[in-house]
Amino acid sequence: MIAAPRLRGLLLMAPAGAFVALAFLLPLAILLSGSFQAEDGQLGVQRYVQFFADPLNREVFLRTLRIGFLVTLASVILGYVAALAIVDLDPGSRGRVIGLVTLPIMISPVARTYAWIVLLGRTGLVNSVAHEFGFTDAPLRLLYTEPAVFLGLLQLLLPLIILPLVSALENVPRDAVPAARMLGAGWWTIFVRILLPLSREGLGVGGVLVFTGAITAYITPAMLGGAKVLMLETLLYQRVNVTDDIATATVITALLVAMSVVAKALLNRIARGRPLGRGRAR
Amino acid sequence: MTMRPWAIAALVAVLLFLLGPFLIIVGAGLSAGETLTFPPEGLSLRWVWAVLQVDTLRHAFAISFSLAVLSTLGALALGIPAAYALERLDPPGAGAIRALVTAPLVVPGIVVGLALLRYFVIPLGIGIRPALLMSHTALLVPYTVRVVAASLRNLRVDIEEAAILLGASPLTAFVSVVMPNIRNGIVAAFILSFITSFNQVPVSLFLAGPGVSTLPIEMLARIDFTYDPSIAALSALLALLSIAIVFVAERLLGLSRYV
Amino acid sequence: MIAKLRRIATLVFGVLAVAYLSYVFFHEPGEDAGADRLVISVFGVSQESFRKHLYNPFEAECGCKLVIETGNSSERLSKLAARKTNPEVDLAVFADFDALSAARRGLTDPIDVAKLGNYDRLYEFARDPIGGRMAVGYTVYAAGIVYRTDKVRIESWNDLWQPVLKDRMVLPTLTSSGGPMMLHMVESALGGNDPAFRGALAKVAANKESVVTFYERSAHLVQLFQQGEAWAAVTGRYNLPLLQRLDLPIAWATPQEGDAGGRNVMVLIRGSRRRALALRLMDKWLSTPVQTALALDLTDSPANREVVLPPATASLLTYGPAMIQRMKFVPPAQVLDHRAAWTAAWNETIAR
Amino acid sequence: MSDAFLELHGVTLRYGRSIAVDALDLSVGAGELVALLGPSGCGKTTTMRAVAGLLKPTSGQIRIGGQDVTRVPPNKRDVGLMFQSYALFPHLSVFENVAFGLRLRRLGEAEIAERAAAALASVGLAGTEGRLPRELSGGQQQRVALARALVVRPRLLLLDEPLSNLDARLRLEMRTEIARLQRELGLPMIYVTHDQVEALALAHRIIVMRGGRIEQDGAPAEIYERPRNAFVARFVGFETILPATSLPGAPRGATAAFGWRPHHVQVGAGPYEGRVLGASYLGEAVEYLIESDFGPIKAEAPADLPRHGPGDPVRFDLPLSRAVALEAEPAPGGA
Repeated sequence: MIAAPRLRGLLLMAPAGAFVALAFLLPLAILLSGSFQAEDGQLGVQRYVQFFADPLNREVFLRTLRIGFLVTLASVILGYVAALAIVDLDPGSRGRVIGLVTLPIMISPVARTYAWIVLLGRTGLVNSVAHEFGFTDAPLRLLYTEPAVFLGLLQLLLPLIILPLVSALENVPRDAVPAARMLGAGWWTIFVRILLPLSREGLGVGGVLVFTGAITAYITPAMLGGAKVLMLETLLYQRVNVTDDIATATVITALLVAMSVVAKALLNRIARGRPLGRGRAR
Repeated sequence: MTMRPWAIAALVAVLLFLLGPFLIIVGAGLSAGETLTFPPEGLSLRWVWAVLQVDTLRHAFAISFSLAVLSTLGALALGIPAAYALERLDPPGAGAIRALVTAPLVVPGIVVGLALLRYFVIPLGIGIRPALLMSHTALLVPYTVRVVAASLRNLRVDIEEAAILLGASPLTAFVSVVMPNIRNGIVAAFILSFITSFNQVPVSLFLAGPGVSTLPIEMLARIDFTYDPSIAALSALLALLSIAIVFVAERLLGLSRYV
Repeated sequence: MIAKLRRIATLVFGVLAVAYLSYVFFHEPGEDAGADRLVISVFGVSQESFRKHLYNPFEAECGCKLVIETGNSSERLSKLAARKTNPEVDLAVFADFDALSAARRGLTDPIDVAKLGNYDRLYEFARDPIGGRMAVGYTVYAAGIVYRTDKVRIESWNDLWQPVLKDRMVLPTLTSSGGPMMLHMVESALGGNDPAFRGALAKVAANKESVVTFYERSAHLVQLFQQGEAWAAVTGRYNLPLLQRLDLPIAWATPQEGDAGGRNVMVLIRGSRRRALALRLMDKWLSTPVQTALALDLTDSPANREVVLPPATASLLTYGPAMIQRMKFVPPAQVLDHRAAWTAAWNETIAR
Repeated sequence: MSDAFLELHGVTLRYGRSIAVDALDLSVGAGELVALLGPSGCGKTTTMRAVAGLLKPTSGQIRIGGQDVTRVPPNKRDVGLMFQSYALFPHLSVFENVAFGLRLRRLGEAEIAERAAAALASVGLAGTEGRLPRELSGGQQQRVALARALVVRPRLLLLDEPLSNLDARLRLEMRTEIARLQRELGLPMIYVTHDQVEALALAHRIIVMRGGRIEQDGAPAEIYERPRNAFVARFVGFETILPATSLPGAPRGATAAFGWRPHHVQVGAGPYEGRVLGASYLGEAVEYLIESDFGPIKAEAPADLPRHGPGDPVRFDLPLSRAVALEAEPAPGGA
């Protein structure tokens, strides 16, 4: 008898579930399962062995991990700096600043990345300014380098961690910081002992978004990295659409999905961390 | 407050980093010169005007815009009931379905496009337009489920029960009591989905075809063979459009609360 | 009452808006007029020029509607292969070796050249570029070196490796159509003629640190010059007009070893239901007036021998028997047969 | 029992393995106000929600007005419920909140206006029709909720801890109000609360629940004066409860324990000796916690008697004449 609403629930969920399963999960599963099937039809990890045997693939894989990690690290640091400053504002300007942080999310990534091409070119603004102030003798090559991809991704993804951090820090009890100050804690202690643990959930959520965003981004590495700074996504596109190599593509797919899932699990663990998350088991 | 001055400075720096490129795009798009540079060589609207004259871009805009609206509506139609079921009715297998409908968020767009093309669109002989619509819808369902579920979570359950005890059927209770109170969530889901679809590149990259191309893809293609400020002008226009949508929605929501 | 009316009005407006947007989205251009549609897949460059000199006149003549897909050659090939069973495209253009690949995969049909009135006006290289009458060339280009005359001098393919070009040189990536042509010329400049390009690949690998980037799309290059990233680059001559608009002292090198030759060709897609129309467009494209007009716009160098160009235009294009004689075409079969080996070597030693 | 308006027969609600309500039999007569009293988790709210139809019993039967409604969905039961949180519709004005149920009954606009206005007037809120719920005070919201529940003329009204979100003064006021309306309308009501004072003051009958079962069912005075067992006794203020076996000279038999209210315990003289653990001054009286051989004793003595401080030895008496005799408690049901 109790099952009646649950059954209704199942019915309401069925269309979305079925649609996503059919138009998303099933094709993906077929693609992924292909990565475990060698050319002769045998099951196994042969394709992975072949993939990692290629030094270019190894390098692209490591680069993707590296850039993903660095972008996440940088956005955590900048994210905390920005979020702490934002929650410190009065409510009115806080709303406006949050609006400004949200704004870039709304703007086409193509447009935003295009701006970096203008900025980072040898005659671009960065180089002109650097030269003007005498930091550099000759213009530096910034475009089509890893730092360019890093900058582009950081700018693209930073809002995704600022917003959850702000809402996490807003929920820190109002008296926690003054209370700690009264007990003689310095800013660093307050941050590490109070703010960090209390905002852990926001950190986890934002961290996942940034990391998966960084390793699965296509436009930014395509436009700012080019063929010399390939990441897994651009490599995959190249393999499929330029060399028509589905075998490699399936392996890259599996790697990307696995990396996303592992990152999510890891960061969720960080987020649940210690006492805080417990109460929210549901 | 010893921390204040440097905190503000840091915040300004972060905002500059986030928004600077946008300003540069606007600046470069308003350039009067022949080539893409910043600072611009004099200001004019000539490239804005020029880019509006390009047929392929206009057509791509129409496709992108209608695709975004239709797929968003589709995702809402699928996502709102699912979100409601997940939040309120504790259906069997809720965890699995929650994972299922949010899965598209974790999987890279390129992969989605490839998988859909190879193992869905081609085997089933689906045309380019329905394929684009279906893939965008599948991609947006998680956004709508997440956002709507979040706003349902913030809405008391008992007002629904109150409506039911006053004689409303579950459907009437949903339409007359739940919907009006999660309207902000639904509008947020709409805007988020619309913008996600409108800016979507990797999935569409595989699925677009002759006569059907989306605006960002056309832009990417055009960047490959133009170096004048027209794409910057277009980017600036699109950015302004996005801002306008958000702003208007905000305004309407804000106003309608008092009507 | 007013609230109810407003609700109804909103609903009606909403339904109409959705209906209109569905129409916009699902509507095929030209469908309602009952006109025939011809789907062609071409390069994205200079579409405005094609629209003016080819598409518009053709649509007026045939009373049909052209649907144009743009993209680069290899992407087009992958897409056509993916949609092999249910092709959307009737006529496509390719770099010659991609056309051969398409033919080998059974994506194309032979062309009945008897139906092409302009066929006899074509240069030899364009008549049967990949064999089996599977393609017809419509344009040609030299692949050579452009350089900043204020920064370097280039008289040989070997001049690419001079130290002054460190961090200033841009090369095509192997997967672009320019890649094999570049390797071909580097190989022959080194005095070798290994079809696997081992010498050339080693040479590029040894100098890879000097390379700004291996570009994939030709227009990318213009940006690189404009922003001062590039002082010299290997590219097709079709980029020369764009580059010369940059207000920079850029010149086309005349290396002693000559230039590589590249050609773009048209193919008929197998399974197309509009064969006659496709042949008509093909013939129109090859006609002297269209070829001349496209050449005068600096869009494509002519494959039609009867095109006559003023010297100012000719100097920017790949034009005339003398220039065409200088060029060395890489046999398309060689590209296909050795590409896997090139790619392996490239990935191992250069792309990293 | 035959004139019972609401009857529950063997109603059981299970969540997985735990039992929230265990084979409950209960009846409410026409015009009767019954309080379900118990600590949180005792099953009182679950019982009420089952009556409303918001929860379906795992087994058992619910009858309202002689009709079996066990399978009738909540929107067809014609049962009103006033929620602890009021559950007003935040997007609707006060008037529309009250008119909500009337509109669903497809009444004419004029009748809706008239009845809603009357309902609002009857709870003293005439003139607030155009306001939104959030613009009202807690007490006003409470009254709107009451008006909304009553305006559709339900056959039965359920009240879920209706006063728990109000301050002390408003609580008293609302209690009087609810009692008045109940009297005037003759409407059967079930009043769920954990506050014995509320239950005693309002109800015609109190049902004390624990662990999904009924501990005692009786008139307020009966519950207050003659609790059946230690659980009920503690609930109504017998704070010292000692097993019969530990008291010298106590009668045996059915009595398992004796209970005293604090002021029934004599402090300062008597046969027993203990030590004061704590003393709190309450104004007119002083409350002592005394450590003794029987266990802890709660006592209250008038403030004008000599006081004892913590640590002092003290004599006391537990007069059997004032004690209430308690039956053995059943083993806690369910979990």
